[in-house]
Parts: sequence; structure tokens; C-alpha cells
Amino acid sequence: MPILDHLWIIPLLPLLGSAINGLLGGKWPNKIVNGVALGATGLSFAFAIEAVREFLALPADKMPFAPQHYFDWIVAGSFRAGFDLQIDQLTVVMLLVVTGVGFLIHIYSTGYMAHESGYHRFFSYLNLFMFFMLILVMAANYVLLFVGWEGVGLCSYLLIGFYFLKKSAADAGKKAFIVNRIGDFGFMLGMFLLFRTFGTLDFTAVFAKAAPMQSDALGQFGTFTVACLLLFMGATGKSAQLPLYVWLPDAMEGPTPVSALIHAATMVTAGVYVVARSHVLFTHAPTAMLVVAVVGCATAIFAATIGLVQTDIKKVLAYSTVSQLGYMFLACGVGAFSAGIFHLMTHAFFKALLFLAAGSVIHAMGGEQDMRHMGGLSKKIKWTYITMLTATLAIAGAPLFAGFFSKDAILLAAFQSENGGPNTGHILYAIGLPTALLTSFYMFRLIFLTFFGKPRYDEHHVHVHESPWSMLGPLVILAVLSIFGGWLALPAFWGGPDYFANFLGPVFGSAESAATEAAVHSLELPLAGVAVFTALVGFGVALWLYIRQPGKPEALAKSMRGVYNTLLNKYYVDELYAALIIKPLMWISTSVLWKGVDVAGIDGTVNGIASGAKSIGDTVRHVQSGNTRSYAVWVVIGALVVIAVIFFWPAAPVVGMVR
Amino acid sequence: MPSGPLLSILIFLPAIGALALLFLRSDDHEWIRRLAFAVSLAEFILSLWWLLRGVPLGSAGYQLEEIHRWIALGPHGSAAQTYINYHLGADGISLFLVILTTFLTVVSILCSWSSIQKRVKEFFIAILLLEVGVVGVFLSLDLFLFFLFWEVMLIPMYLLIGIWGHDRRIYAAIKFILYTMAGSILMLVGIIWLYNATGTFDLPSIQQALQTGALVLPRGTETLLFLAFFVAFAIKVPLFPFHTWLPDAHVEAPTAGSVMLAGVLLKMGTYGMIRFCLPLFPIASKKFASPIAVLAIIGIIYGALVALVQPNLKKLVAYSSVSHLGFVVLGIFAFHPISMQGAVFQMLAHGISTGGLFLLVGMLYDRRHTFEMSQFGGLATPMPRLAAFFLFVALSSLGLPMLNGFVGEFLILLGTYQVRWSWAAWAATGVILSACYLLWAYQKVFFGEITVEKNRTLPDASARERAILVTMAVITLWMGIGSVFITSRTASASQTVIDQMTRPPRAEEAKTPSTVAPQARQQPNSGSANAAPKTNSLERLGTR
Amino acid sequence: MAAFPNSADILRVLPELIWCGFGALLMLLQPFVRSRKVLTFVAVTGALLGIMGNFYAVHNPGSAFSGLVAADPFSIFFSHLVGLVAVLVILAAAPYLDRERLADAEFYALVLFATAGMGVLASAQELLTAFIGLELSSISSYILAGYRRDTLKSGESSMKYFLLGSFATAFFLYGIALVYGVTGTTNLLRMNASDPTITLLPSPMFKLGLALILIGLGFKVAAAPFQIWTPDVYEGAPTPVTALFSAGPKAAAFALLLRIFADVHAATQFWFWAFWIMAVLTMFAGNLGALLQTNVKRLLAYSSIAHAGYILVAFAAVTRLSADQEIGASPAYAAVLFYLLTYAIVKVGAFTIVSQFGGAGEKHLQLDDFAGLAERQPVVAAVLSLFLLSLLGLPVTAGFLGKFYIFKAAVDSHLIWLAVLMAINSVIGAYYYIRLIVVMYMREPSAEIAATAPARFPLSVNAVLVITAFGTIFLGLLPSKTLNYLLQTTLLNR
Amino acid sequence: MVPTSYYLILSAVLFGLGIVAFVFKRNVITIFMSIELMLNAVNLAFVAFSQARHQSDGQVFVLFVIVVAAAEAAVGLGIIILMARNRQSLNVERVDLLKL
Amino acid sequence: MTPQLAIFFVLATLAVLGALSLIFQRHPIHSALSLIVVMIALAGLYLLMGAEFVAAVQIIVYGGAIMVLFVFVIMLLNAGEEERTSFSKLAGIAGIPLAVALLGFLAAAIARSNESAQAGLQSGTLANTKEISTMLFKDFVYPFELTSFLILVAILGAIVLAQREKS
Repeated sequence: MPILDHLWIIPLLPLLGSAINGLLGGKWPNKIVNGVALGATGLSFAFAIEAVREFLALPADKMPFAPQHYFDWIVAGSFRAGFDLQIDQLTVVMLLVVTGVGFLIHIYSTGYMAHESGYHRFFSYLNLFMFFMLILVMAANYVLLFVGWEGVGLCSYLLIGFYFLKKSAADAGKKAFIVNRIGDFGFMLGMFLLFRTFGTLDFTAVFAKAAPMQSDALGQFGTFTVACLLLFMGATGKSAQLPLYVWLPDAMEGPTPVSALIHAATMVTAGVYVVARSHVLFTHAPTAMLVVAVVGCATAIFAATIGLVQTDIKKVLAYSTVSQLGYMFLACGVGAFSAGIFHLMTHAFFKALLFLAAGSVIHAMGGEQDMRHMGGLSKKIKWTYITMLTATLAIAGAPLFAGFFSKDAILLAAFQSENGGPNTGHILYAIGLPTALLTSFYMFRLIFLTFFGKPRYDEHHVHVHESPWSMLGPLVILAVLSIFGGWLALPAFWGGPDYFANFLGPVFGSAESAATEAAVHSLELPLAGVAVFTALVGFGVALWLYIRQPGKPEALAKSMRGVYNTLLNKYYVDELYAALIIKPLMWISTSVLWKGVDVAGIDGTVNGIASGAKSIGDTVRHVQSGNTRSYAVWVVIGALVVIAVIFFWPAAPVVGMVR
Repeated sequence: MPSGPLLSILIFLPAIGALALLFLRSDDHEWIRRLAFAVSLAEFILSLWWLLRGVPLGSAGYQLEEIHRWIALGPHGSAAQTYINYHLGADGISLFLVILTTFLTVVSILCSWSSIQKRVKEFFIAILLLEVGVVGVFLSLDLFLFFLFWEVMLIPMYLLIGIWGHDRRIYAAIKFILYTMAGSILMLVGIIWLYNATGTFDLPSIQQALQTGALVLPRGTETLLFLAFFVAFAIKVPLFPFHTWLPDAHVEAPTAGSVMLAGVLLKMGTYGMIRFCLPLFPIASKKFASPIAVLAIIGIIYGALVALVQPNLKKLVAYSSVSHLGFVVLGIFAFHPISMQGAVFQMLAHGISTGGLFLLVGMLYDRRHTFEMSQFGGLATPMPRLAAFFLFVALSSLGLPMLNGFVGEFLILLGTYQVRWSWAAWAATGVILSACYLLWAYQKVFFGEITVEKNRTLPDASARERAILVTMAVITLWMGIGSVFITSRTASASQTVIDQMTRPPRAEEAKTPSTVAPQARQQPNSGSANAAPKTNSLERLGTR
Repeated sequence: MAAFPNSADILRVLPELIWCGFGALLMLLQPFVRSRKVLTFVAVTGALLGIMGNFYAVHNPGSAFSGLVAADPFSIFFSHLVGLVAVLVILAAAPYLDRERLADAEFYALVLFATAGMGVLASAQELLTAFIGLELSSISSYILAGYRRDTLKSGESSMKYFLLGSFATAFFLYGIALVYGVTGTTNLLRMNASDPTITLLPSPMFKLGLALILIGLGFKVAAAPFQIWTPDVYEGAPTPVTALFSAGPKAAAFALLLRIFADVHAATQFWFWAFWIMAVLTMFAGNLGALLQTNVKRLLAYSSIAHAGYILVAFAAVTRLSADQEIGASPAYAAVLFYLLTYAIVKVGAFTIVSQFGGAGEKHLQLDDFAGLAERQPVVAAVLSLFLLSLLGLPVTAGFLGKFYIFKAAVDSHLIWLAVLMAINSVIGAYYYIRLIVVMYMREPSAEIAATAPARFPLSVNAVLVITAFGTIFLGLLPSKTLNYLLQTTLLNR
Repeated sequence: MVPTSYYLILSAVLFGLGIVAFVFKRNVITIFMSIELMLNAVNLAFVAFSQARHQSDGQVFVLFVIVVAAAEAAVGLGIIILMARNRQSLNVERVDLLKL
Repeated sequence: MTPQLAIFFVLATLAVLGALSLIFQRHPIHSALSLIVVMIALAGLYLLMGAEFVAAVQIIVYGGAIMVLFVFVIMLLNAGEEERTSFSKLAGIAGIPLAVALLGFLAAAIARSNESAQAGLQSGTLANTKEISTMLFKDFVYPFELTSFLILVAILGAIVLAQREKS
């Protein structure tokens, strides 16, 4: 049976795995749990490959492949959301990345988590995440995509808070979910607006209707612009862009494989995916595009600067992730969607690798994460060292490594962009380039601090040991990928055709790939050169600071304490949010709304009325003095009243029944 | 197709059960519980069977109608002779509300199995009588009858809170009953006024007369009548300024009481709005739509914010239902078919999820006899299962897709957005806040190290508790995924409500292919609609 | 007409005669018959026979004694009502008298005389006869109020009732005099005939006369501002007597008022605003006064004031409607009659329980004495709650329908504000009825109260409770027949 | 010839004085007397009217009133004796056990 | 100024003065006596109007029986001077003015109404006793019979209330 007609199998398998492990895994030994979890993901990986094969084998007349409708999920009035899955080139990329990297990380986890309690819980969550992520990438309408969107958020909440005994972990999980919710708020509104405009939320229908429409002018906030900005708001939440990036660094509280899978390779890229998926809309909204580009660019450099001074090995990687995501958005913002997706893929490889390697380091150091207490590990854990170095080279943009090509393509596209003025591109480039420098700097700083120099840990207590092969295997595979993964898009000056852009052509339209083609010859080479140069500079600085004279960094930190602290404390953004939003909200809720309005205001009024009635009642009672003479007087008064009324009031106006 | 006075049986079966309970020895707790359970279960099964069979898919108007002359008004044999009818009927909306009621009754009987030890007999009698009242409210089509059940329901609830409640139960009970009465007595005046204007208490015929223009209420009258009805319902819901009775009532009520209160009683308010305010007083409804929507939005945000800072777990859940019901009211008063559908669905979803939350809170209470979150913390370690269920229900309550909470909220917001985007935008902040307070509470209760020694040895969910919770969870999931099963049945009913808001002057507009058209066309031959296969009926209801 | 009263005349007033006769009979028996049972039996038989005495009138209604009294369905209804009340009160009183060591023959006799008086009052078509009936019932009431003569409270209540009662009677009488002076007749039917212009441009004296009559009757029905005596008298009187007071005389006085409305068109017009105001004042006086009461008997007294207020609302409606063709007013009349019926049943039931529960010397009348009653005597608590809920006006009880019809009457005559005020009052009222229920069901009894032996409920009392409870439910669920009958009544009442 | 109105006004005055007395006096017996005074005023009115209209029924009413007055007197004085016996005072103001 | 009118005024003044002294006398006995004065004056007025039967009954029953009963009771209880307590603020402050206001109102209303003026009567044609008796025993036989029961009740009341405890 062709898988294409049964796409639901691919997401369903992990779900089953999750359910089985979650409900029954509690009493099972790790082996069985592994079997279930790996089996589920492995199988779905296999099915995914098969599906891709069939998809690529489809005759041209079957393209684009129609979404598969399984059942109606929500139907109300004119609204209808089906449980529809689709597969196209973009999906193919995401599908392979998710299942593939996911599978590797599952394998890795069997080693990494071996000694943790709640083993089955972990894998159940992990599989659940796979399910939702697959739904996200395969969904054929926004609502179903939103299912995956929220689902992965949930899983990240669960997995970040996996060590729920640690308050910091629980807090981080909560933070992640809530910040994501803020993004989702925008995303939902975006969907509503789209529905109002197009009367449906199915991708094909929406895009078909949107394509011929008149696109908004720059600076005009038409439907497209607003809708795109709202969707992008969701993206910033999910993909940790300014101003909603704050949750991602904290998310490092989760187990390292989680950071690798969710907070580097897959989930955080969902935002990019959505933007790319909705490229039809975005291309109709130049303003939104510009915003995306600017935000991405700003995030990139912003996060990079913070990354410079972090000492926690995972924190560094986290900020670099934020920064790299910024790159991807920059790409989308300047219309180079394929470049963005390409970077997404390569980034998935090398960042996952970096995290896993870091995990392996931490594993080796027995849980130590602070780079200041590492050093000189290169001998002791050779495999880890090599693989991590590869990844670093990749991300730093060393030629021939994956990151080089993708980043190169992005910078190129940015440079060319003229959306919002002739110089936009140059400005973006001018920001993007230093980011590259910073990237290579902090990455090599990480390498040097970790693997070179003298050991800065107590060797008697910490017995550094290489990780088991269950962990090293994935490292190696990923290393290979992060070397050759980039060759899918050999730049033109290298002579090869840009497979990747062409492959995604059907999705994004060949227009922009053509544009790049045109620009390529004149620009690509010099720009590539510049990029390499900057990477080298970064490397050099790192080398000088952390190998040549190790005392220097502290000196620098002292000399520029203000800057240093600002960076170390991440520009005090968290504190800012706390002071500006959370505290006032809590205060208002407690003392104004609850104690004020509820208790004092409303209840006060009601009780006031009640007590008023009682006091009147009391006076009424006291009329009842028990003294007959007073009673007589009351009767007299009554008599006077009655007589007066009868004499001086008009007689009754007489009305008939109303029938 | 079953036949006979089904609805009457549905209404009065629990009463018979209560009567039977009277004859049991009051110290024979075990059999009292069993009998009560049996009765409620039978009721549940019957309601499922009869109503789902009796209200065919896509059928418009009322099914399974029963109508008998009951009380004669006006001089005998004279022209002014009219009758208060005993008139019952079910449509897509009441259908599921009844099922929800019967189901939650079973649940609340189960969850009181061991937690109620004093005056057991009276307790279960009260629960069953409560069921009578609520089911009656949902099924009666005569204003008088409706009011009758509406009031009858008060007393058992009042006793539930007042006798089996916690420390400040009496205050809460009195507050509850006085608030509700204050509203309903005005509604009584309204009902009578309406009778005076129309000459009958029979809802469908009044409805007919108004819609066909055979009878036109003066604007002023309509406004006052609308307010008389609306305030009663708003207090019940409760809508923002009238909500303060709810937290007290919830905190003091026993678990079963809270479950019924949150699960069903609050819905009576929104049901009333759908059934009476909109169809009978459309002009006034439209006139007041904006202020009401604003109140609803205030309620959403307000309830959420106050929930956010509650140290008391049960109070938190109570305020959360203020917030959730705000969504429902908003959905109703957006007058959009989608949001209307959403509102109806949200009523059911909220019944299940908040009911579940109260169940869980009650289970915690049974173990620790406190609602203060400071007393909990780290409970996930001793009771992982309970923690898991709690998370599940919390997620459904904060509207996670694929769980029941999402569908309702989403549809409400979607529909509202089509009418007035700013409303939807404001309301949607509630979605963020709900995540905040629920996760916040969840963390405080279940995460972290155990702080109080007592908590270290708490038992996890017992078999019975697990049985209840699993059922709840399954339903939650099913409603989240298979929502179409419900929406396809509520569709025509809620569409009818929208249609009924049209008045002769605007009749011809209604003919034009607006949202109204399909049902309008379909109403005459609803009989054939029953036969129509599901898919195309869905097409008819859904895409157009 | 025949020179001497013919048989028809006698037969049409048979009930009153029977009651009076049995009253006298009891006094004759008293020296010879020692056993309470026999006396009680005789008394009950008398009351019942009196009710049956209506059989002739039922079949051929009409007026008797050259129009002094009318034996029309209207008065027949009332003689049934007061007869019923008499039966219930006698049954309820038997054990009470036993407990309090009070002479019973006289008691029963007085009750029967009072009943006869009420019958006369309700059926009188001529003011002086009405006055005699009023006095007959009042004087008996004064005595009954002071029946526990060795206790201060009883004597005091009797004295207050007597002084103020006769004070008010004087007003009533003066009113009659003035009306007589203007119209030259005291016969209600002839009043309109006597001078058609009266209805059009009435003389101040006529107005004054009507006003004074209203004062006198307003006092009897405890309408504010003449309600002032009610709580004291009700509290002081022996509880069964209180039951009688709250049900009987009130009903009879209302009956006379209704009759005056129906026959004297001028009254219907002048009295409207007076009733409007009295209704509002009465409702608030009763409900607000009751809020803080801790003595159950007194609380119920205040509540009966409030209920008088509700009935007055219906009266305002009657005044408003009756100018319309009778068909318009009849529902309002029916509302009054129905309410009086339900109210009488419920109040008698409630007071009966209180009288039993009060214990020797009526010591246990405080709210706290009822604490935890639901656990000690669940049935009693349930029945009392039933009555309270009916007074509160909750559905399925007679009280609800009573209130419902009054609301309806008010709305029909466009007295929306009056209706709203009544609604507000019902809520205020709800508070204290609920409070009593709270005490019975939710409060833990104090030690010595828990220790007290449960009040015993002898057969006769149980009979009363069964009848009243059944009536409460029955009228609450299936009022159609009764209501139709009442509508006939008021229709025939031209 | 004495106009009826004179009689009527006199009766009104007496009736009013009766009211005044009722409100003013403290001694139960005298208060009761003031009631009798009021009744007398009424009688006067009755007779006056019956004369004015040449109808004798007014006078019949007077007889009834007198009888009633007698009956009231018997009962009233009985009550007064009872009161005097129970508490050694005839001052109504001292009789206020029942209040509030 | 016809003699009737003169007599009327004399008697009227007498009656009013009696009433006033009933009010202002402190001792019950004196009040009782002044009430008797009023009654006799009224009896005179009845005669003046030509209603001698009523006048007679007035003297016999009222003056004779009822008032004697009063005096008897006063003696029995040997009631002394009435103590002018004023516990009742209301009565103390507003009592008299209100009562007087009511008095004024009644008098004024009656004075202003035309019926009273009409039918200026000639005292000659008196309703003779025969007429009264026939009316009493024919038209009003029913109330008349009822009054008998009223008396019965009164006796009963006297017994119930005033009889000593049979201990």
C-alpha cells in the first residue's frame, strides 16, 4: 500500500509509542521502553522516507499532491476544519529533519537518560513531541497546524519541567508555555482574520485565493500585513525572537537531549516554517516582510552579544540558537525563503550536534555545566571533542561546512534585498556580518574553554569518561551531516547547481531562486570571502583571548564592567518584564480586583444593602414599643393618612384587561 | 424510535428514586449509595438512548414534545380562558445539556461515595431532586413550567451547600439562594408580563407569534422584559458584576455540589439566554449586545486575573469558571452562527473540564482537608496518577487543541471576530491568562519538593476515583477530537435561534443566502433530514 | 317578603346558626361531660356540620332576610374556609388545652362563635349585620386571646387587642353611620341605587364614611399603618388562637372589603390609592419587621402582616380592574380568594407545629430552640419547611401559585411597580424564612435543647398537619379546579 | 328647628373627643370609657340621620350599638379585672411585656 | 333662637363639657360620672329629636346598666388616681395634636357636606316605637338573634376571664 494515502501513519506511530510508554511503561525495564520509543520513531522515520520516495516518484500531473482528508474535526456554521495532512517539498524537508534528527536524539537519549528516574515518562513525552511536531509540519490547514503548534509547546513544557522537583525547572517550563501562549494569542487572531478574509483556513484554498489579490503597499496596514504580523507574533513566541525570546535560555533546565531536539533542531524552527509556509501571504505584505527581517536581524546580533559572556555551556548554545533563528527570519524577511529553510536544516544538524556533544561533555563531567570548571578535555573525550569541533566549524561558517553555505546564502539575500528602500539590504548585511563574527568568537571560546587549557576542575572527584556508543553514534552521524549537509546547495561559483532552491521551487515559486541565480556571479564570491574572513577574525580573537593569555578576559571584563554585566545579565530583560508586567498585574489582581472590587466593592454593596434593610427592620421593630398609647397614636396617624389619601388623591385611573 | 412520555420519565425518574430512598433505613449507607447510583446510571443511559435517538441529526425545532393542559387561567368557558401547559420538548441544545446533567449526576454520586458520611440518605435524595430540577429546566417549553423547575432546583442545591458544606457553608448557602431568588423573582414578573402581553405561557407559540409578526412587543416593554429575564440569567451564569456568590458557594459546597453547580447549574443561565432572551427579545438583545459583551469580556479577564492570585485552589477554579462562562456569554451575544455553536459547545466542555477540576480538588480535599495551596506542593511524587489527571484536565480547561476546551473557545472567538474583532482580541487574552493561573496553580500543588510532611504519605487515586477520572478524560479527549458528533447535532438548533431573531420587517433579508438560508429551507422537511446520511447533512450544516 | 323569616332564609344562614348552636350546646354539655375527647368530638362535628350546612345554599343561592345576608358562592366559599379553619384549630387546640390545663368547652364554644361571626361578616350584604358579625368574632377573639389568663403575656395581648380593636370598631361604626346618612341605607346593593349621582360626584361625607370603614376593616386585616397591634397580640395569644387569628378574621374582613368593592362602585374608585399605599407599607412593615425576630411565633406574626400586604396588592389590582366589565376583575378576585385559602391552610399548619413544639407554657419559641430539629424530628422539620417555603412562595407549593396569581393580577392591571415592590419584598421575606430553615437543618442544637425530649404529636395534630401539608402540595400542583370554582364565585358576585 | 348638621357636628366633636381621650388617658378603665364615648357619638349621628330621613332604621341601629356596647363592656371589664389581678396596676403604659 | 335650639345648645355644651371633664378628671370615678353626664345630655338630645324610645334605652341601659358596671368595677379594683406616666414619647408629643387634628378634620368634613344641611326636619313626625319594634323583629331579626349570641359570648367571656383559678 502506498504510504502517501496513509500519511496519518507517520504521526500516529509516535503517538502510539507515547501512549504505550506513558500508560504502561511505569513498571517496565528500560529496555522495553527503549524498544517501544525507538521502534515508534524509527518506524515513522522509515515511513517518512518511504513517503518522500513515493512523493518524489509522483508523475508531474499528480503534483502538487492533494491534501489527504481523514475526518472533520471542527465544523460550525460556515467554518470547517478537517483533519487533513499534506505533503509537499517543504514538508518533505521538515519531515526528514524532524524524524531523522528526532530518531538520532532518541537513540542518544537511551544512553543519556539511562540513570534518570521517570525514564518511561521521558520517552513518552519525547514521542508525544514527535507526534505533535509531525502534525505541525504535515498539517494542511492552519487549525491543524495550530494543534501541532500548541502540542509541541505542551511537550516542551513537560520536558523542560521534567525535573519537576527543581523549582527552576518547573518555572522554566511554565515560562516557556506562557510566553508561547502570548505568541499564540497573535497566531489565533491571525487565523481569525484569515478566515474572515478568505472564508477558510485550508492552506491550498487560502493561498489560491490570496495569490491573485492586490498586495499591500509598503507601510499600508491592509489585511495581508496585519494577518502576517499576527502570524509572525506567533512565530516570535515559538521561535524565541525579540521580544519573546526570554523563555528559550531558561528552557535549558530540561535534559540536554530535549534542548537538542526541541530547543535547537525542531520546535523552535516551527516559526520559520510557518512564515515560509505562509510565504504567499508575506510576499503580499512588504511591511510585514520588513518587520520580519528587522526583528530577525536584531535578534541575531542581540542574542549573539549575550552569548559572548555566558559561562554555562548550554546557555551559550541557547543564545546561539536564538541568534541563528534570527538569521532564518532574516532570510525569510528578505524573501529568501529557501535559504531560510536551508539554514533551518543545516542548523538542525549542527546545533543538535552541538547540544548532544555538550550533553556528552556534561555527562563526562558528571553534570557540571559551567565552562569555567572545565578545560583540557580534548584528550579525555576525543570523540566528543572531534564531533563538537566539526559542529563549531559548521556554525562558525568555515568553508565546506554546512553552515557556510546556508549562512552565506542568507547574507547574500539580505545584501540584495531592497524592500523598504535601496539600502535596507546593506544595513541588514552590515548587522548580519558582525553577528557572524560574534558567532564564531563565542563558539570557539566555548571550544577553548572546554577542551583546551588546564583542567579547572578537581580531578580527584570528577572522573571524566567518554560516553557510551549509544550517545557517540548519533554524534558521529550528525557530524557527518553537518559537514556534507550543506552540499545540497553548492553555491554557483562552486560550479554546482543549487539543488535545494530548485527542489523547493514548486513551493516558493522559482522567482526568487532565479533572482539569486542572477545575482550570484557578480556578488556571491566576494561576499563569501568576507564571511570567511569574519569567521577567521572571530576565531583569532577567541584564540588570542583564551589560549594565548587566559588572564585577559577577566581583565577585559573588569575594564568594561558595565557592558560586561549588562551582557551577563542578558540586558536585564527578564527583570524588566517582571517589573513592568508581572508585578503590576499581580498587584492589580490582588489588591484592586479581588480585595477591592470583589470583596469591598460588590460584596460590600450587597452586604450594605442587607445591613441597611436590617437596620430599617430594627427601626420598624422599635415602632413596636409595646405601649398601647403609642399604638393608639399610630392608629390615629393611619386614620389621618387614609382619610387624607382618599380625600386629596385623584380617584383611581381605571384600565381594562389587556387582551 | 422509542415513544411515550419519554421526557416526563426522564425528568421524574430521579424523583421516584428519591422517593424509594426514603424507604431505606437511613443508617444503611451502602444500599442508599447503591440505589442512588443505580437510579442515576439508569437515568444517564436512558437520556443517552432516548435523546440521541429522539432528536435526529439536523432536525430543526423541538422533538419528543409532550403537551398537556395543566392549570386553567381566566374564567372557565369564557373567551379569556387560557391554560398553563405542561409542555416538554428537546432540541439539539437541550439534548446535550440534559445528557451532561445526567452524566455529572452519576459522577457526583460516585465522588460522594465515601466523602459523605453524615446524613447520607438526605444527601443522595437532594442530589436526585437537584437532577429533577435541572433536567426539567432544560426540557420545559412552557415559561411557567420553566420557572417552576428553575426555582425547585434551588432548594436541594441550597441544602447541599448548607448541610454538607464546609466552615462558612451557611453564609454561602444563604448568599447563593438570595442572589438567585433576587434574580428569578424579577424574571417571574417578566414572565407574567409576557403572558399579559401575549396571552400564553407557551414558549413556541409566543415565539411563533413574535416571529411571524402576529404579535409585536412595544420597544419599551421588550427592553424591560429583556432585562427582567437577562438579569436572572446573568446572576446564574454569573456575569461580571453578579458573580460574587459563586466563589463562596463553590468553596463551601461539597465536591458533588461544586460539580453540579459548575457543571450544570451555571449553564442554566446561558441556556436561558439562548432559549429566551435572544428569540423573544431580539431587538433589545441587539440593543444591549455591546454592553453585555463588554461585561462578558470584563468577566473573562477579571475572573482570570483574580484566579491568578487566589491562594485557595477551589476558589481559583471557581473564578476560572467565571472567566470561562464569560466566553459563553460573549459567544451568545455575538449573534454569529459560529460563535453560537461555540457557546453551546463551550457550555458542555466547561461542564466536563471544570467538573473534572472540582472532582480533583475534592479528592485532594478528601486527603488533606484543605484547599490552601500553601498546604500542598510536590504532590506529584506521592500521587503521580492524580497529578497526571489533574494536568490533563487543566490542559483541557486552558484550551489545548484536541481537548474539549479548545473547540468551544476557538469557535466563540472565531465567530466573535467575524462580528467585532476587538471583542475577540480582548477575549483572547483570557486564553493567555488561563494558561497562567492553571499552570501556576499546578506547579504550586504538584511540582517541587514536598514541603509539608503529611503530604509525603498521601495515597494515590483509588480504583473508584480512577474509574471516574478515566471516564472524564476519555470524554474530554473525545469531545476534543470528535466534536463534530456534537456540533452537527447542535448546529440546526443554534441556527434556529439565530433565525428566530429575525422579525417580519427584516424577513426578506433573511431569505437572501446569508447564514440563515439553509436551515430556513430545511425546516419544513426536517423529517427527510433525519434520513439524510451524515456526510451531506454535515455539508448542509457546515460548508456553504 | 314574608312576614316572618321563611325556611329559605333560615337554610341560607344555616352554617352560622349551626356553629352558634353548637357553641351553646358545648356550654350546656360542659358541666356534665368531663372527657375532653367527647367535647372535642362534639366541637369538630359542629364545625363540620356547619360546613355541610351550606348544602342548601350551594344548590339555590340567593340572599336571605330581605337582603341582609347573601348566600352566594362567594360567601359559601368563605363559610367553607372559616369552617375548615375552625375544624383545624379545634383539632390542633385539643392537645394544647390538655397540656396547658385550660378549660376546653368554653374554648371550643368561643371558637365556634367566632367562626359564626366570621361567617356572618363574610356573607353580610348589609353593613350593620356585618358589624354584628364583626363584633361576634372580635369579642370571641378578645376572650380567646386572653385565654391563658394566668400568664401575663396572654392577658396583655387580650387587653391590647380589646382596646385597639374596639377603638377601630368605633371608626368602622362611625363610617357606617355616615354612609347611612348619605345614602339612607346600609344595604350595599341599595347604595348605588339610592342615588346614582354618588358615584359621579360623591359628597365629602360619603368619602369620609368609606374612609372610616376602610380604617376599621384595615385594622382587622392588619394593614399598615394599622398592623401595629398584630405582633403583640399574636405573640401573646395561645398559639392555636394565633392560628385562628391569622387565618379566620382576616379572611372574613377581606371578604367584606371585596363585597363592598363589588357593590359600591364609589369605593372601588376612592380606595385605589389608599390600597396602593397600604399595600406597600404593609409589605415592608411585615418583612422588615420580621428580619430580626428571634421568636418564631412573633416572626410568623410579622410574616402574616407581610402576606396581608401581598393580598392588598391584589386589592389594588381589583380596584383598578373592577371598573372594567366583571370578567376583567374576576381573576383579581380569584387571586385574593385563592391566596386567602392557601395562606390560611399554610399558616394554620405552621402555627400548629409551633404550638406543639412550644412545649408546656410555650417556652420553646426561640429560633435556637429549633436548632437541629431536622435531625431530632426530620418529618416535623420537613413539614414546617414545606410551610415556610410556601409562605416564601416557592414553586410546587400553594404559596407560589397564590403569589403568582397576585403578580398576574397586578401586571394585568399595569401595576408593574407594585409588582416589582412585591418582588423585592418576597426576596426580603425569603431571608427570614430561609433563616428558620437554616436553623432547623444546618445549626447544631445546644446541649440542653438536644437533651429535651422531642415534642410529641398526638393524632389530632397529625391529622391537622396531614391535611394542611396535603393542601399545600395539592393547591401547588393542581389548582385548576379550585381556581375555576373561585372564578365562578367572583363572577356570580355580579 | 335644629338643623341636622348641628347634631352631626356635635357627634363629630364627641367622637373626636373620644379619640383624644383614648390617646390621652392612661387608666385602662377610662380609656375604655372613651370608647363608649365614641360609640355614643355614633349613636347620636344615627339618630340624627334617621330623623333627617324620616327612617326609623337608624334608631334600630342605635339599639344594636347599645347591645354591642353592653357586650363589649362585660368582656372588656372582665379583661380589665384579669389585668388588674395579674399585675397590680391599671396603667396601660405599664403593660408592655410584648414589644419589638 | 327657637327654644329647641336653645335646649340643643345647652345640652350640646353639657355633653362636650362632660366629654372634656372625662378627659381631664384624674380619678376614674369622676371620669365615669362625667361620662354619665354626657349620656344623659345625649338622651336629652334624643328626646329633642323625638326619639323617646332610644332616649329611654339610652338612660336605662347605658346610664343604668353599663355605667353602673363601670363604677362597680372601679370600686372592685378600688382604682385610685390615674398616674400620669408618659412612657410613650409618641403619645406624649404627637398624641393630642394628631387626635385634635383628626377631630377637626371629621367635624370640618361633616360640616362642609351638603347632605347634613338638607332635609331640615320638623321634629313632629317621630318614628314611633311600634315602627321600630316591627323593624327590629322583621327586617333585622337576623342580627337581632345574633346579638343574643353576642350576649352569650359576653357572659362566657366574663366567666372565662374573671373567674378565679380552680386550683
